[in-house]
Amino acid sequence: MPSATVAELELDLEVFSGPFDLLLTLVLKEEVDLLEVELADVVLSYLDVLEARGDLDLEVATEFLVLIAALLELKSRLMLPREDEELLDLDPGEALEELLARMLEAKRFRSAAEHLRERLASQEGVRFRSAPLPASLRKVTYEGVASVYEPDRLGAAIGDLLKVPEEVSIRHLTIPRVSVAERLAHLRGLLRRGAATFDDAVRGADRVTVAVTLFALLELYKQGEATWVQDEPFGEIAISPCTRPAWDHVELAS
Amino acid sequence: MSELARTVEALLFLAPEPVTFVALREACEVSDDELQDAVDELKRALEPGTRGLELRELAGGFTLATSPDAEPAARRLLARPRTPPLTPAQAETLSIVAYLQPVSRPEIARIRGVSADSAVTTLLERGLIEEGGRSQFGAVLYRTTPLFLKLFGLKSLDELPDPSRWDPTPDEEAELRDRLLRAGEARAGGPPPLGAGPEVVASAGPAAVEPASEDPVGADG
Amino acid sequence: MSELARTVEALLFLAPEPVTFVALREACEVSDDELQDAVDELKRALEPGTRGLELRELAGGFTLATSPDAEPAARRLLARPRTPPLTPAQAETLSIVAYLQPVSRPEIARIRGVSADSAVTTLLERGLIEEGGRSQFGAVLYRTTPLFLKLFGLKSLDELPDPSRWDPTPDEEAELRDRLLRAGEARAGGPPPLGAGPEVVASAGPAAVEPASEDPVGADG
Repeated sequence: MPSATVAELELDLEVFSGPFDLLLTLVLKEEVDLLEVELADVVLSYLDVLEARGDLDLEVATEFLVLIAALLELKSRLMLPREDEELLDLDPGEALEELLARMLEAKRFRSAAEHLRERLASQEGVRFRSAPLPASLRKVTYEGVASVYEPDRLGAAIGDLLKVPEEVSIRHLTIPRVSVAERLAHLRGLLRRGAATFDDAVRGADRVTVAVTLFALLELYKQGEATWVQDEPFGEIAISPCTRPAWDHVELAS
Repeated sequence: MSELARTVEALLFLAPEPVTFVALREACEVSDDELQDAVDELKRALEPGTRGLELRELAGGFTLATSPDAEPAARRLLARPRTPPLTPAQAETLSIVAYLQPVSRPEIARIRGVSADSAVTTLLERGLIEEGGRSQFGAVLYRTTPLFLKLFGLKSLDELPDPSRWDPTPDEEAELRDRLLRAGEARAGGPPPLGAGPEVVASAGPAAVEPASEDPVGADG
Repeated sequence: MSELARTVEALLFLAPEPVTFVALREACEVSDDELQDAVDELKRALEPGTRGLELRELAGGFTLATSPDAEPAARRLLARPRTPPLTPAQAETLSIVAYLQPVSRPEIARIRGVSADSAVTTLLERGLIEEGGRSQFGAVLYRTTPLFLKLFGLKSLDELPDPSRWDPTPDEEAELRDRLLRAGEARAGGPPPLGAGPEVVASAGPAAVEPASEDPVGADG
């Protein structure tokens, strides 16, 4: 049965305006490019509807979540660059199969969950005793206890814990990766040549790099390596190296 | 009642958890056959409707439990329910763990379409699930506990019904497929622009739809 | 056995403490006489030598107790150290305590990447680990017990197997504790938020930072 709320969810997005189920159909037929659909806006619209209705139909909400999650996954797969050619071949038929499989899987476990709830309810009234042992049985003697555990199990557990998980490769995503360490090195390089502005430090950089550079700057300040002045909000930030960098202290101390 | 059956009854009364056949046999220092006879005798003596207690086989062992007839009085005396019911999120998470164990949090979240963190935490606290190793990436995997079996009245996990019994019928599946593909068409009005009705897709899958549209990625640039 | 006597039996089975006549009467919602009859009936049914359980009347009220005949078997079943197989979480936690002792709970959690509370509790209950002082930040420190050595067949901690046999990167020079903490952080999803901890900066440059020897454990908790 079409669930009223999901189907009737009216969307007004940049690339599409109309009901959610129509959007879904068009996406599956590739008449609307999933890459251009702001899924976050779909979620926000849905939240607005929920808020306006004031009640939450769990069945419907669950279906929406499964659908939107599957769409997100499809979309993220579409965002892979060309070198992952195989994964790119996601035609509408496959997208449909994938969505269908996801919804069926979710449905199966919802039914299983219902079964478990009924099962638990059917055990209502079956209670177990939970009482401490009588004192005479509480005295445990360790004499004559044989070894039952393998010491190697402990060594093996430590070995497993020493394994550093392989870093998941996100090279195919366009997320710029920049570390505070890199930006610290960059700032220190600039400051060795004297004062600089924040704009100098982030010329041509993307938003994430700008943010990380700011973190790095705060770190430098905390360490007493640099200080800065900003005359007005959004104004230029002038950075100058401190006269006594932190490592001098360390050297003096040691 | 034979002395051995009496001893078994006493042991099950004292033991905090279900006791396996082997543990009972070793404690009583008898043969398999002797113990089996005693267990059978006890089972008959505690036949439902005979006594206030019943002998149950749960979580791989034997245990004594109250007969449900006494529940109203038990509730008045103990002033607490047996075990609180599960919320839908907890039940869903528990069913995923029960059927797919061992399973990681991300996998549970993927199936549910939504994070399972709070449900997992609650189920851990209630002792219904526990850690059961790690995935190759180091993620903790979860499995159900003996307490889960005990509270849900199961001898073992094998007693869980085959999940395929909840699979939709072919009709239901066709309807869902139809709905996914066509839901919006009625609103769009007119025949589907690509002329690919759901039947075509349903029958032949990917190959049937040849939208020949631009590469989806190309649209990105 | 009458339904009321069965109910009384169930109630006494559930109650960990003796139950007074009045409490029983209120729970069963019957008159004094009716309850007295039921108690008498139950007393006859549980006459010593009849069942594994007996009805006892103590100062505090009525209670069920096992017959003394079952005592030897009960000792064999229950009055001994509990040594069920270790779960993966328990083995991990125990190995961390064994090799790094003394070690605090937050540190164990950091190495594992997930909480170790339930495993620590179980290991304490089973007597495999015990409290051994406090860290400078007040966190309880754990160490292994003599029972631990016994159950693992070790004369002393020196006999713990050398973990380098299982070490995935045996060439690493750093201390075991540091390496475990680093791997744990990676499992839990990378180092702390950007610029938050001294580690981030420490990796950046030479003696740039002298992290003021912030206890990694204290920082976490």
